[in-house]
Amino acid sequence: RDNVQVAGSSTVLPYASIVAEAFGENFDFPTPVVESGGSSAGLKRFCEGVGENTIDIANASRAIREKEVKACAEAGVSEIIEVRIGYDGIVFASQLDGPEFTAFTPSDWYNALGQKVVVDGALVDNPHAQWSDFNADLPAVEIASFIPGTKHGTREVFEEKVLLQGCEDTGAMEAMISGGMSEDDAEAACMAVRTDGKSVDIDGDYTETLARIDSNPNGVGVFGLAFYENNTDTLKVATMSGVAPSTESIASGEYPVSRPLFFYIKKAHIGVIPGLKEFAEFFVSDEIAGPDGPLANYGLVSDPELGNTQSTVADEHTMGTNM
Amino acid sequence: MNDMTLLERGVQTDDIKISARNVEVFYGDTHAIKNVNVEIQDKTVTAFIGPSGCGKSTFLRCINRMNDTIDICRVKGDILLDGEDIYDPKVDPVQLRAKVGMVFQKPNPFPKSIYDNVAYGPKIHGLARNKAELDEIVERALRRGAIWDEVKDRLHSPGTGLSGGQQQRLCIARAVATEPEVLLMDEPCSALDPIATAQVEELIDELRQDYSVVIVTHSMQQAARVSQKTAFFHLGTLVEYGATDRIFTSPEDPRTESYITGRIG
Amino acid sequence: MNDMTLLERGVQTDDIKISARNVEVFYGDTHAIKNVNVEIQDKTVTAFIGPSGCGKSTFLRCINRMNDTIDICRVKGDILLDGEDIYDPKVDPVQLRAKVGMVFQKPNPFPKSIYDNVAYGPKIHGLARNKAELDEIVERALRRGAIWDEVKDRLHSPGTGLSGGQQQRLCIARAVATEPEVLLMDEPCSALDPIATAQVEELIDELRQDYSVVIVTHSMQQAARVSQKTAFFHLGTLVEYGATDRIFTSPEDPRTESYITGRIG
Amino acid sequence: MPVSWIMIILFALAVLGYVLGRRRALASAGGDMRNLHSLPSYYGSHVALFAVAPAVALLAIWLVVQPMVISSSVARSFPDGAISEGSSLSLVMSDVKRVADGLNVAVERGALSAEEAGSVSAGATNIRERLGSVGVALGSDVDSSVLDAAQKYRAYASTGHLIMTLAVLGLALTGFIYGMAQMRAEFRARNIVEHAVKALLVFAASIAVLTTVGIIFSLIFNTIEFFKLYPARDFFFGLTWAPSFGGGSELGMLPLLWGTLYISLIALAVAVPIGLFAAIYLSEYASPKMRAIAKPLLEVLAGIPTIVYGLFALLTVGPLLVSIFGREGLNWMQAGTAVMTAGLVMGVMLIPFVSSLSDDIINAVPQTMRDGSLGLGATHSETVRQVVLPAALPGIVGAILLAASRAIGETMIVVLGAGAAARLSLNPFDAMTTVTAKIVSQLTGDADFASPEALVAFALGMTLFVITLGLNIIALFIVRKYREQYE
Amino acid sequence: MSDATSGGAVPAAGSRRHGSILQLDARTKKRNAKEARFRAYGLGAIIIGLVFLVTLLTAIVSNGVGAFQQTFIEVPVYLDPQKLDKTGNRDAAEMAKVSTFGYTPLIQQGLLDLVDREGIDAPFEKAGDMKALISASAAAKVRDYVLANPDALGETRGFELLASSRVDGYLKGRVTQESVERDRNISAEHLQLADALREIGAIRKGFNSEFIFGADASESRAEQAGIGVAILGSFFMMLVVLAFSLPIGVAASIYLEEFAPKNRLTDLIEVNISNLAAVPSIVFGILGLAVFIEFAHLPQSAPLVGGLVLTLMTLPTIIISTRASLKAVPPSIRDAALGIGASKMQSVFHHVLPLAAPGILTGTIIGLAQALGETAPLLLIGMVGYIATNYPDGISSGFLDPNSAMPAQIYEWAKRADPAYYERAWGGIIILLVFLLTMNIIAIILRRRFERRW
Ligand SMILES: Nc1ncnc2c1ncn2[C@@H]1O[C@H](COP(=O)(O)OP(=O)(O)OP(=O)(O)O)[C@@H](O)[C@H]1O
Ligand SMILES: Nc1ncnc2c1ncn2[C@@H]1O[C@H](COP(=O)(O)OP(=O)(O)OP(=O)(O)O)[C@@H](O)[C@H]1O
Ligand SMILES: [Mg+2]
Ligand SMILES: [Mg+2]
Ligand SMILES: O=P([O-])([O-])[O-]
Repeated sequence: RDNVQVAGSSTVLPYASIVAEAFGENFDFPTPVVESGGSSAGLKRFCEGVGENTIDIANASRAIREKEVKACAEAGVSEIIEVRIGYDGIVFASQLDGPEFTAFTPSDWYNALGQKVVVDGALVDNPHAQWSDFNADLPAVEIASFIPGTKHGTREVFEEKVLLQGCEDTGAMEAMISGGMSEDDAEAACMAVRTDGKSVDIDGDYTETLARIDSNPNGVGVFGLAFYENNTDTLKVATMSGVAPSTESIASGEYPVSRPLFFYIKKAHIGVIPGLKEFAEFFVSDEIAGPDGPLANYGLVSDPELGNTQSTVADEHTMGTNM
Repeated sequence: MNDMTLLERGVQTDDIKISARNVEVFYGDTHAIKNVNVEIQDKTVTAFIGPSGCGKSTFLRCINRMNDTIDICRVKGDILLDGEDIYDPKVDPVQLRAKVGMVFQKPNPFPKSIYDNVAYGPKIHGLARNKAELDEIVERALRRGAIWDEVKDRLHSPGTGLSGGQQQRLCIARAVATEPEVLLMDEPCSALDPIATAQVEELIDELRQDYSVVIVTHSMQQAARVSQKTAFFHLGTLVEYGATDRIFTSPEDPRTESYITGRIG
Repeated sequence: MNDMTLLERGVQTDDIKISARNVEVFYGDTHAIKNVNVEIQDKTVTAFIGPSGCGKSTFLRCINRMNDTIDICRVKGDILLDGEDIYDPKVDPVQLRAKVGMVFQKPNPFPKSIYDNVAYGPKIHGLARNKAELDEIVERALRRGAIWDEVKDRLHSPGTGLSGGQQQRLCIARAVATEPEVLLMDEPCSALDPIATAQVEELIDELRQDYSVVIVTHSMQQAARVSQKTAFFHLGTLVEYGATDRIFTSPEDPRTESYITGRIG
Repeated sequence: MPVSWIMIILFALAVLGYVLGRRRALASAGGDMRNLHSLPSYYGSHVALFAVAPAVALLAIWLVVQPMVISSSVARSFPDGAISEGSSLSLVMSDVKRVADGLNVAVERGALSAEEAGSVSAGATNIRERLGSVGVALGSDVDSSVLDAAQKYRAYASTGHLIMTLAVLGLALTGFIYGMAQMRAEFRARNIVEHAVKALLVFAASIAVLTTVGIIFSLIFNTIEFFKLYPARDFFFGLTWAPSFGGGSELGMLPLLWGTLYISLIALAVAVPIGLFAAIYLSEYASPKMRAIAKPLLEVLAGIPTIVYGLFALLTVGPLLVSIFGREGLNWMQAGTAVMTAGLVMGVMLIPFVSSLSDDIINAVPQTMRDGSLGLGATHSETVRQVVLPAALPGIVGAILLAASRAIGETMIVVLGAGAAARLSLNPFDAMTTVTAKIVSQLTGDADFASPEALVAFALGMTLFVITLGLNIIALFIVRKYREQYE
Repeated sequence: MSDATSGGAVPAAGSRRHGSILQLDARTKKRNAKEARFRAYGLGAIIIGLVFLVTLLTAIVSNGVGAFQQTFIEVPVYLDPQKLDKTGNRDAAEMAKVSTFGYTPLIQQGLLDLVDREGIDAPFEKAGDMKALISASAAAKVRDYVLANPDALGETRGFELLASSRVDGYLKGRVTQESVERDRNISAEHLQLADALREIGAIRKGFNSEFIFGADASESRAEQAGIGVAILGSFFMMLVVLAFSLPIGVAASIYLEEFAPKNRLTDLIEVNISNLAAVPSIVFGILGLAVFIEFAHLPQSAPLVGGLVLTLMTLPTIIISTRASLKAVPPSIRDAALGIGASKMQSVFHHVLPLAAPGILTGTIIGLAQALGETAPLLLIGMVGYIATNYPDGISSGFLDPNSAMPAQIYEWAKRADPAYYERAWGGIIILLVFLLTMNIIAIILRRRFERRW
């Protein structure tokens, strides 16, 4: 096999494909193959073992888990290089000429989607039908939100950074704990989404969310920053706690909702699969992954610590060993 | 043809059930029936005889418009049933066929039980008001088809599991169950033994009391036994038509004579 | 049965082609053939007669194991062809059927051209070395089937577009084209006019010179005309078997007599 | 000799066998094929068959068995202490194999000479690098025990290969001679050849069975793994489906199963009547021209990618239904995505499954059946309903089952049309989802691949497999019961 | 026996009407009405089906025709030797070190110069401002040209480059002056400039052959993406599917229907096959990954593997339809053949199979259509993603080199963020359908040759 084989996250795919294309144009190596199929499926194949019939790089929109590392090692994939390429911003957007959804806080989302919310000091099953029911600044329209389904890593981020935060902010968390729940239970309860149809899980991709919003003027959806930036002519984005999402505000940490993106290299394949290392280095080079590179241009929030990442790749520094 | 003059006289008598005028039938380019004129009387048995492939079945199938189902078949000329043109666009072939029943040359029982085979016609025509009546009709038809004794214990086993002759009689029973006014029978006894043949002939005779029966047969004897009128076909033309006795005793056309005496095929 | 004693004598003569011993046939639970013993001689025409549904076809189909194709059909007893048990597991039914040809009761031409219908057998048995030879075989078979004149101009039109009698003759032609040693014919003339019948009977007579022919017929006359031996079946049993002359002139069993004289069916 | 060469030799032998066998058989019959038991080509095929079939079988078995035998014997000779901490024999063995293969590849590509390859030692050259340069990846550095084992492996393998080549070619020749020896006129070549053909047919039929076995095997381990992590009771009888990343997911399959059933039912309620009526019209009423056009056109419906149907459901059908059954209308429907939306659209997709197959089957019912009925004065529709359809029933049921199967297996339309909500509800205007949709989403999701949330996909697949098996058994019995055979 | 006469006791049931055949009696009228209704249902069913088809096709075509047009921009580029060949010795290896990033500014400068030269009034000063107009693919095109023709260095050459997807969208009406107001990638001034360039003929719309013959592109270059390589991927996959599923499917059906003893085992196989039809296609992907890639070590992302997986998936469809049509062949045909000494095998292959051919072909059409449009199993064997980048250079590499397939490509495009890809996805569907229709037409012609009623 003479081409680099990459698989994994569909969130990372756009970036990886931009890099692969440029790599193919500028190097004599064949263009790497970048498959999609999800972080989990990619890592699973990554951990199948070493050898030509396994992939070289797994893209992931989350960090590899402990159990997965173990499974990998059991199959002989013991040396893994972890590369963080940047961050994926998560934004809340609605139809361009729909109601004025311009500013949200985590509390708003919790009030809109939480299973149990605090109303007049008491914890009750979520009674809110319209956004204005709990926040007079929000439009008086039916709540119709399209959030990532439980298969998406984005959902986890949404739950932790928005719902849980909102739960704490609105005092629901406190009410739960004082109502006799353990902290863990309360956290879990905070992240539970109402099931009466006001919130729709999207198991597909952002295109689907966009289509849903297209056909429902009151809909608010959760998107990746890159997706939004390519569709500014149909979507308008809302601020979160007063911060507008942009690569800058996310990189600086002001905008709260984002998640890191990674890829994992099978060290055993370096030097074996032609172009593997070159590809990895090219990926994290300033030209590509830097704040002015094509990735950032496309919507990737470039990693402020890109330098470290570059040296990790250059040194083939594997996980679990010290620098 | 000179033998036709004999018939022309009968045209206006009201006991004419079917009259065919200048009928021509084509299968694609094959000219299967050539200018046939014939008048079939009511309450009579008419026999069609003639060598194999001369067009007997074809003509028979014209009478109840079964030829409609053959794509390449075209029929010209008029066929009148009780003075009404059956090829008139206003005529519903379904209603026609209910009146003009048919037993086919190759027995074709439905892949259903014997009972259902016979009950099918009465059911679609609504001849029975209830199950008991239907049972009665089925039994009567099977008896008339001379097959009741053989199948009465297996009415609910498939009709396709019968012997050749049994299938043929089943098809006869099926046809009479709907009480048609005219019954067309294409070699109804070809697979039957003499006794069964006799029973079917008896049936034909009985039917003649009320209805008109047309029967295709290869057996001169049978034609002579059951029919009052006989039509002899040859190479698609109706060569001679007349009272059975006369045809068999003093045929006018030399071809008829050769056929009857066994010289042409 | 006492009439069997007559046959026992013949067992050791070497002109016995087929001998059946204690044959029993069941369709599911129906006992269709009951303990039949019969010896069919070579170079003879044997006629099976008997009322419809008595098991003639069933027994005929046993002789070339066509019954194998009916799931629910079971055959017991032995049938020997040239002294060899045809139900022996070592026997290849295909080879058997190549030797023992069959014409079915219901004509069943292949939905192919007339030519292909006839040429099929010779082709699979490798009887022709080239196209010309094959053409010759086909023509000869069609001539023997007394249908050549009617179809020679349409050899390449479908066999299913023929009239009933033509189909039957086509099937006869198809069967003789493979030159079987034994030919089983299930009512081969049922749809034929007298002349065609005569031609087929001539064929049968011709075939008898070399082969053994078994023919099922409902026509006593035909049996008398063509066969040397006659077997009379009734309700699944072989009632009487012997020289045709004798059977028709002085039947031993009262049932045979009643059948021949037209009293039982 | 490489395997491809052996195959070429075998092929050549087969051709030769065919020609010679045919000739010899003809000769034994005095040149007249009428004296032969079978057609000459059967004799030729017989010889070809005997020359090739046993040899190929041996080759195949050998190729599968040899590596197993060799690796177990190499593994047995592996020093006990040589396996390092955190590794296992199987891992080391896979390295051994890779090193051995790598050395072979290196020789092939000229990176090493044959002698060099035979004498490399662990210390002298960096094997990992050199093998890497020819594209062979190793999980870790090569130590001497691995290298020794690899050399042993190579030695065994090359000996084995030599023996195999001889054995296979020998067998082929034996078969050839044996086949030729039988070329007598009375030899039943056709029977043998037909047996071989029948064996091929059996083999083809068994591929379907093997597929099933394969599916079960590729699902079963992960399914077991899942049930170790998640109680089976909760899975089978749980009424809630709520996976979550942090653990504590509820993975009851009943809502999914219900969704599957509901959507399939609606889809069939659309596809079966439309498809069947279309089939009847096409085969019984339509002019040949219309049939020639309409049938293939309808078949196009089966070929439109399901994503198009999904978008159609989402963008067209959903909003349309909402405008009728939604708040402004009957107020039964909350949003465009619902069981009804997906079911309707899926039904459209399934129309050709029912229509085209049924049309062929109906068309195959002999005309005499129709004649029989029409001759009794039945109308065309009575004929169709009471005579033709019953006769065609087994085939039609097959077509419907196929459509049902397709409905159960469909994802895209469900995802886009029915929503992703797992819900137990009777209202067809509620969003629901199906087992298949969830298999796909859990399998391609972000959950840790060793977690119950990901493994549940396998358990779902397995369960669905068993359930449809049950349904098929029932269908088989029903068809048996109503089967009608014409003639 | 006197069967024939003994039935006389029964009253002639339902005394027959002796009315005219020209006048329908009430019952016949009712039955005819039923008949008419039945017939209307049939016609209605077909019309419903066709209406859906037309709706879908209209949607597909109206969404997708745009993909067959593409905007090009003609730019004179000064190939600056200082930048492109720093050493100045025209050494190919040295020149190759200049990456596409080095070429981009030259192209942009070229366009800016053109704007100035033509005296177009535009508020742009920096070369970088031109970026929004030109596709990112332009640099690679120029670079390839230079590497192939080092002599061109130092000269100004005109290149016909792809316009960016936004400009393309503008010319096609997808993007408007208003809608770009919020677009970070392009501004309204750019669009005005595009209009001006169009006036002078530097920008023009043309037939997009690249779309039909080209390879996939990354997310940021919708204008460059083509489906050509994926067409080949699908083509090779379909070859595999056809080569395996038809013979195996027919052979299996023949065995089960004609030869297998009717016992529990065959029942099991039969049930088993219809059950396979209900297995979700992604499970076949799991199977394919385990068997073909992990066990048999076939290459990943290869059409061969995809074809094998789809074969397994299509088999049940073909087997079920083949068996149904074998069953429908009347037994008398088999009898006729057996009766003249054909073996069972011969009767099946010579007579039964040709009569069953229409049904077999229908099954094949439907099975292949399904296989051609299937994505889910390809996801697991690595054929979905950014894959089809090069044409395979031979038959064997066609089967073995990584490739995608049309539906996978379409699915990928439909997911991508750039709205330009949405149009391509629909365009891809048009091509997929054309491919499908070609395949069908062949099968349909064959099917018609076999069709006959007996
Ligand atoms: N396939 C079958 N399944 C069940 N019963 C059958 C089947 N074929 C024939 N039978 C029964 O077996 C008996 C003998 O049938 P057979 O066909 O041998 O009669 P036959 O003597 O040929 O009559 P015919 O002169 O009417 O053709 C009949 O009672 C018939 O109903
Ligand atoms: N479907 C058809 N297609 C083409 N030609 C046909 C068709 N049916 C019959 N024929 C031809 O029409 C002529 C008359 O056939 P028909 O069936 O009417 O003969 P018949 O008198 O009934 O003969 P038989 O006594 O043999 O049944 C024959 O030459 C026959 O070959
Ligand atoms: Mg006739
Ligand atoms: Mg019989
Ligand atoms: O494909 P994802 O793993 O990024 O959801």
